[in-house]
Amino acid sequence: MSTVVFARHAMTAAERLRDAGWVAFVGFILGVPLIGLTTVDVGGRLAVNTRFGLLAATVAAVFAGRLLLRWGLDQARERKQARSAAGAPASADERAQGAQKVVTVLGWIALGAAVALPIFYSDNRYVVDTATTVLIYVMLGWGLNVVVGLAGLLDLGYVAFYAVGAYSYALLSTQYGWSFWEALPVSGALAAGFGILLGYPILRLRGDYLAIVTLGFGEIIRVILVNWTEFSGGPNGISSIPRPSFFGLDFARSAPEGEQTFAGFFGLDFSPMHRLIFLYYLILVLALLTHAFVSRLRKLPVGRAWEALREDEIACRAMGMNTTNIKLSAFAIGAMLGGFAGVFFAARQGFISPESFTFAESAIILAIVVLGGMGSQMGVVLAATLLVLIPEFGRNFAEYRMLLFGAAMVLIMIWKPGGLLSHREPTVRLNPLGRAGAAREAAR
Amino acid sequence: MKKQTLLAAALLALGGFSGAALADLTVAIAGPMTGQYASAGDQIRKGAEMAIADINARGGVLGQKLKLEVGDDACDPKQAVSVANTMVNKGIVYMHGHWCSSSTIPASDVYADADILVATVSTNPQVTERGLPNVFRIMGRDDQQGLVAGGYIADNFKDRKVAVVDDKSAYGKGLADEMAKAMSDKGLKPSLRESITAGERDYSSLIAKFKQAGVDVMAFGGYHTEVALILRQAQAAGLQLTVMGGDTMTNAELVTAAGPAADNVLFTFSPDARKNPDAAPVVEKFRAAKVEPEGYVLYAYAAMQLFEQVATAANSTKYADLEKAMRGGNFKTVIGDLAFGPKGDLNVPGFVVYRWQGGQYDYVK
Amino acid sequence: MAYALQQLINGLTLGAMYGLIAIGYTMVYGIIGMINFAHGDIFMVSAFIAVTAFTLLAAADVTSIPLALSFVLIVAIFFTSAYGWAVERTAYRPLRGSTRLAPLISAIGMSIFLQNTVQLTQGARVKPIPPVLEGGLVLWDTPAFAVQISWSQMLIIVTTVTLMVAFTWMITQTPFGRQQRSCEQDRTMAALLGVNVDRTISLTFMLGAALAAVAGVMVTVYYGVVDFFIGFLVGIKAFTAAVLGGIGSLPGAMLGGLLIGLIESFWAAYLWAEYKDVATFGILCLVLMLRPSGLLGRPEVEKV
Amino acid sequence: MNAAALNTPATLLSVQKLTMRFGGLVAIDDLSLDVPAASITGIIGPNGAGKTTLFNCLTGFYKPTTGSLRLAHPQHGEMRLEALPSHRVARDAQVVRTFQNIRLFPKMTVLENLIVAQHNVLQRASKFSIAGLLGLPGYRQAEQEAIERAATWLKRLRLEHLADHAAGALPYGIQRRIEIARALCVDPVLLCLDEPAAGLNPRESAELNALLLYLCRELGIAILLIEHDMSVVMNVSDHIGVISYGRKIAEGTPEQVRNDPEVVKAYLGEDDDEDAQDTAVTTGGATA
Amino acid sequence: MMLTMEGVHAHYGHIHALRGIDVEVQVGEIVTLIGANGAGKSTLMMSLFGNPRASAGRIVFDGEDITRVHTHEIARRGIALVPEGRRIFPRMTVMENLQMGAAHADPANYDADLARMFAMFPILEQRQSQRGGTLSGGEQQMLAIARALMSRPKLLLLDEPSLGLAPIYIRKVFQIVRELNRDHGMTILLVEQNANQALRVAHRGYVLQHGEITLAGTGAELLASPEVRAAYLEGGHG
Repeated sequence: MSTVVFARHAMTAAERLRDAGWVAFVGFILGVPLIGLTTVDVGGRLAVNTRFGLLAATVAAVFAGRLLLRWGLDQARERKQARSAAGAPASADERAQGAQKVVTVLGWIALGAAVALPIFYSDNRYVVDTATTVLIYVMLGWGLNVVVGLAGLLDLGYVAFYAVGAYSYALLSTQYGWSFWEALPVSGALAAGFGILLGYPILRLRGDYLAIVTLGFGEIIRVILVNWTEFSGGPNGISSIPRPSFFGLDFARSAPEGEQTFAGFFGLDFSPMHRLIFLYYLILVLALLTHAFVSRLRKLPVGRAWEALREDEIACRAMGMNTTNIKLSAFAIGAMLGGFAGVFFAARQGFISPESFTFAESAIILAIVVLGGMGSQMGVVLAATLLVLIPEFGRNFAEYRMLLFGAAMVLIMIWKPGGLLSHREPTVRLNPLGRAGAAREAAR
Repeated sequence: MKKQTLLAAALLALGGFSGAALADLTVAIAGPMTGQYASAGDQIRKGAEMAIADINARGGVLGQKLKLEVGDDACDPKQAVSVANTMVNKGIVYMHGHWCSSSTIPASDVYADADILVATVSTNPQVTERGLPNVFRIMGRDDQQGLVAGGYIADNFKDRKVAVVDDKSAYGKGLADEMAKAMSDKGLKPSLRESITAGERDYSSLIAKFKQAGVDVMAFGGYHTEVALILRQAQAAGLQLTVMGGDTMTNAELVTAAGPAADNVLFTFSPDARKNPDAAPVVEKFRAAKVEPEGYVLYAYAAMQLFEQVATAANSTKYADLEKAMRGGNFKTVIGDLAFGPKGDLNVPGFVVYRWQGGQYDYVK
Repeated sequence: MAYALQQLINGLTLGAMYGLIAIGYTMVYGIIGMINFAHGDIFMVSAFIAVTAFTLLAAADVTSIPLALSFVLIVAIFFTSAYGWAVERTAYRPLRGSTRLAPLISAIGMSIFLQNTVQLTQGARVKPIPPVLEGGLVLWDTPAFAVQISWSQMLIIVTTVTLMVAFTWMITQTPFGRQQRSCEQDRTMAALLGVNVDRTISLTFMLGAALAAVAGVMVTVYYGVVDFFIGFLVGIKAFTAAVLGGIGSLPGAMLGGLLIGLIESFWAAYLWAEYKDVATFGILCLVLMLRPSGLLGRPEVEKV
Repeated sequence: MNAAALNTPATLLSVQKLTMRFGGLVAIDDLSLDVPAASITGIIGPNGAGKTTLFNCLTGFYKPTTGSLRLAHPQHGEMRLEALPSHRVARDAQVVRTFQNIRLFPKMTVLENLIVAQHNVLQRASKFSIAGLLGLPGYRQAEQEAIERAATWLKRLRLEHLADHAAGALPYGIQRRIEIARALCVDPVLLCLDEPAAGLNPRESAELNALLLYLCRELGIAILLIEHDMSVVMNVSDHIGVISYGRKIAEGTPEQVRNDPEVVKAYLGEDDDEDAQDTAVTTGGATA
Repeated sequence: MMLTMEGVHAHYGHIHALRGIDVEVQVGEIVTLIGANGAGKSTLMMSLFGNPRASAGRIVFDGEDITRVHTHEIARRGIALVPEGRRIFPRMTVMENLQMGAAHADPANYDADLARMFAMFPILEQRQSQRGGTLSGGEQQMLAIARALMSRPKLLLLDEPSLGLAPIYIRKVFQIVRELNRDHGMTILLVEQNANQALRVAHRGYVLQHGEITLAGTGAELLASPEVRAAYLEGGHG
């Protein structure tokens, strides 16, 4: 019995060239109408301009790029094979243990970095502000993770709840003078209410039918916000939304009569950074609370029920679970977290308009959940960081910014189809991790 | 372990943005360089780049060369705030932007915090109504514009039926509402009040509605793309439609897209900078560089001129001095003389009614 | 009455347009079971190709309309199919067999990518062409209102119906259609029966793109103006149409498209135009509540 | 459960004149059947005879066109199953089923599968998740009990060592056992098993027999069993109903059914030349 | 020699499912493969089609190495599979399912083959315009076999054909297997849980355990083997 181990044979030089040539040819075909030809306006009419030089350069770049890519991929595969040949592949348990450890370590590092960030960048608006944006998306991602990642209900209109939260706070504060802290729970509850409102009619729908209705719901909310001017300010949005205060202390240069400012109270020189850093820590605390809340829920009956629902709805019913309630609770809790994020968003921006709540926003949040690895809390953090930072890095590439963003989304998905962190940690174990291996051996 | 390095790299890179280059004097523009309204962003950039080149050729401002930063907000309020923060970090002293009112409003809060002077072309009243000391508008406001446009309609189309249409954008709806109000004040009630969705293609339904109601004048708040489509489709349906629009109609794409039907477009805009004799050399220069100085090109140019003159007048680039100089002065730019009122709006926002004619626009006689 | 008739014609044209794109959507959905969010952008690419082709023809002084139209159609179909093929090859094929959501996200990424590619290479400005098909028929001339149907409206309706019939025939009656359906129902089994699954999927994408190309040419002819942003909104509407009609069903996509066109048209004509999207989605919700798998979709018997 | 076993009425479930139509197709046609308490009732019949449809009607997944399904619940008295939605059939009437094509929660571990099955008990203990979120002792104790209960069943079915493995990755035969364990965690009065022996080899089938007998004889759980494997049905059933084309064609003890000519014709098949005696071995022969 | 597997290894995800399989099938033989759940029987069948692809070893079919050939190409060379769970295309009619089977056969044979199938399985003729998904399990099994035969395969693979079937259908299935081999000279590789009957129809058999062949022999030898009897033929005493 001979064991011949096949290594997928490395390509010969000729094969590589042929492969790259083929790809370059495809690039050429695709390039002709968009790169090789372009229409320009000459005095009110169009004329066709040719850019064959550019096309040739592009095709050459594609050719070279493909050669390089193939070579790189082959190298990577070889190294991987060498590694797996060297050591016996780890067992599922060991892998799970390893992955879990990495996630835990990663989590603590991320937390440390998050807490320390404003200390190191106390004079850098941009960093603190971008980090705040990341955290908003982390929160949104965690909220949507409940609906999509845990309960498996594809929601393309999540932005609606974000909008409900933001508008609730904006209206409550500008019209009725509510403070941030008063409005927060009410807005969250309102968003949850909308979640249930959306959840009811679509209980029977599955998969993509559910997706399109949620997408429609998001659009309906947006269209209403745009058109109902008396209520929402229409396309003008709502401006001059009050910022949250630090236990009643405003972050202003000077306080109105009889009140104190934050800087004044603590005897600091006024700096606009105080508010920014305060906002940052505020969202950090909100996010951590969300994290604690969602991770705890996941280990409770309701959380397990969500996951069971994702896995098999019919089996859930056969186990006596009321799937209606489970779905609605997922929608409500996801919506509530989205609503909280919305409140914070409105408080940070000081201005909201329907343009912030488009379908594109829903798509990004969904991308965060999926790229992160469905159901993975740390994955959401990672993906949110990436998806916020890539366009920001892209600012160095001016008009290529969004192009790179789109390409990155495709590439990450192809690289990690299951998401960045796809490991699922059980909510409960009978045999604690270290002993599992031994138990299995014993069973053999 | 790979993931940790990734995170570390991300944090480091974030830090990388913090280093502000202070060698030159940095000024900035911001607007939609990508996305649906990218063509406006393009105009702003071309105008500003030319202005910076000219100013630097003259020796810069107060002996310092100007350096231009370009921010892309894609007309998304959230990105606008992010751009604003980037700009603050880059140590800019002056901002021309943003373009969309919904971006300018939240971004100007950031600039106010960081003591940066802003000169914008956003026309929504809220831009200056919020009482921020650092925001100046070098263009008229929707309400002023609407007043002129609506007044013109009421005066000239008294016995015709008029529809007021907007595209649901902050700009478009604001303008359309003001036009409707001005018309009503002068005794001409709009026969129809409609909204369309920007980005759609089919307006045949709207046009049939016009025909049914006997409307042949449309007061429009929105962008030129939609007007071009509406005109084309109206013509195909045999409806001769006269359109009254706002400053966005200055875009020559209107003519390219609508063809001869564009001759039915009236719009309000500031007095044509290109007709300003002082601007003639600049206009020539743009045309020589194959850039038609339409729309916001000259505004961006003027915004940079404005900064040059303000800084010279203040003899300082400190915010407080700049703001003071801005409020006190009267500045000569390619778009005319600029002086600002207490809110930061132009004292003489003078809107004029234009008409497109054979691919050019000119004052209505 | 005349007004209603005119609105009916307008609605039908608009609906036919949605339907045409929705057919492509639904076909691609059928075979890989995923929403191809980039479909709208493929359509947009084809519209740009059409503009370039028309401009070239104008420069070459071609005046025969049938000749010009067929040339543009062929060019657009060729290049757009190539785009369809490339999109499938790069963004979807590597994700075959992974979770259902992964290709959805890469499709969204692809959509952003295509939009920005076109913006960068062709510019952000709108691209117009001079009217190609002018004039039409006056169907009913009342004193107040003349009901018209233009040649291009007729062209759109006729093309859509023809393509719908042709593609339905292809899918239900031909060996290729069978192979396609077999890939949709059980990819592994299809391969075990000798069907080249990859090739079938690629071909389906190309056919979907070809349909989008026809739609792109029609839009260019009818509206005369194209910009890089047109794919998004139309894509969403077409997707809605496909779901309303029952995803996977070609006649359903057509029906859904027509319904949405008519709803939009009549809602805007008699009620509040600004809320017509609310109406569209509201009716979609209503229909799905009553028929959870769309109007002509196969009812999903709960398999227990 | 033992208390329940003492004073159970003779008939636990009474199916009367049950008819189920799908459009024009009649899946079940005027079927009447009694399931005695604390016994094993087998249901056999050709493929497509309507056996699974009967289960679906019984467990609330289908609403029967006509007919009644009365359950004499030991605690709650008579319940009409045809009026209950599926989750209430399991939760309130405690009629629990397994599926022909295994329906586990594949990405969850075996233990989690068994704990999810105790959802209603735990959910009540968690007081709308609030007690759970706060980690109150009442909830913690309930959770501990749930884990112990799951562990007991796992031990009984010799699955303990697999408790923390994702259920979907385990071999078919083991998944079948997990599904039964999961159903048992719902605390059934009547357990409906849909082809539990499909895909099991003779040794595994024999283990299944032992388990079914234990559940019924020791714990007093009534079992309704759909099965094609004669070595299971004939060995454990107290009573067998034969269905063909939606109608009951025979009923009785295994012996009676096996020798019923109509059953032989429609289901068991005539012994033909080559494997006459072999079939006897595989079907009923192993009784000894 | 119809089929030779030499030292075939295959992985299914992270599971090392086949560990050096050596199997031979001669022309005109019925070979049976028995084994417990999860022993790798179905994986072995699918690995013949390159799904999963063998990570080591060689598969030779009809004199040609097919280890690296595409799945659909292998099917076209003359191996047909009746898969576990039957995998009828549920939304195609019976007729269309049969046409799918004949997709790559010579169209000239189509009518004759169809007639042959209808003669062998009269029920399919009655149900020809019904959708596959609406058939009963037994009927589906008949359809799956007919579909496989429509391509006129040189080698027929049957994966658990008796699974979930009523005894009457199980008889029918084994009867067909026997007939196909005896009357048409069809070479058949059969995987079965129902070891007793499977070994009885087989010329030769293999026992698969944990991805390895642990026993081989003629059907009668294996039936008589105490190991096989203990593990696969007799239930424990419960």
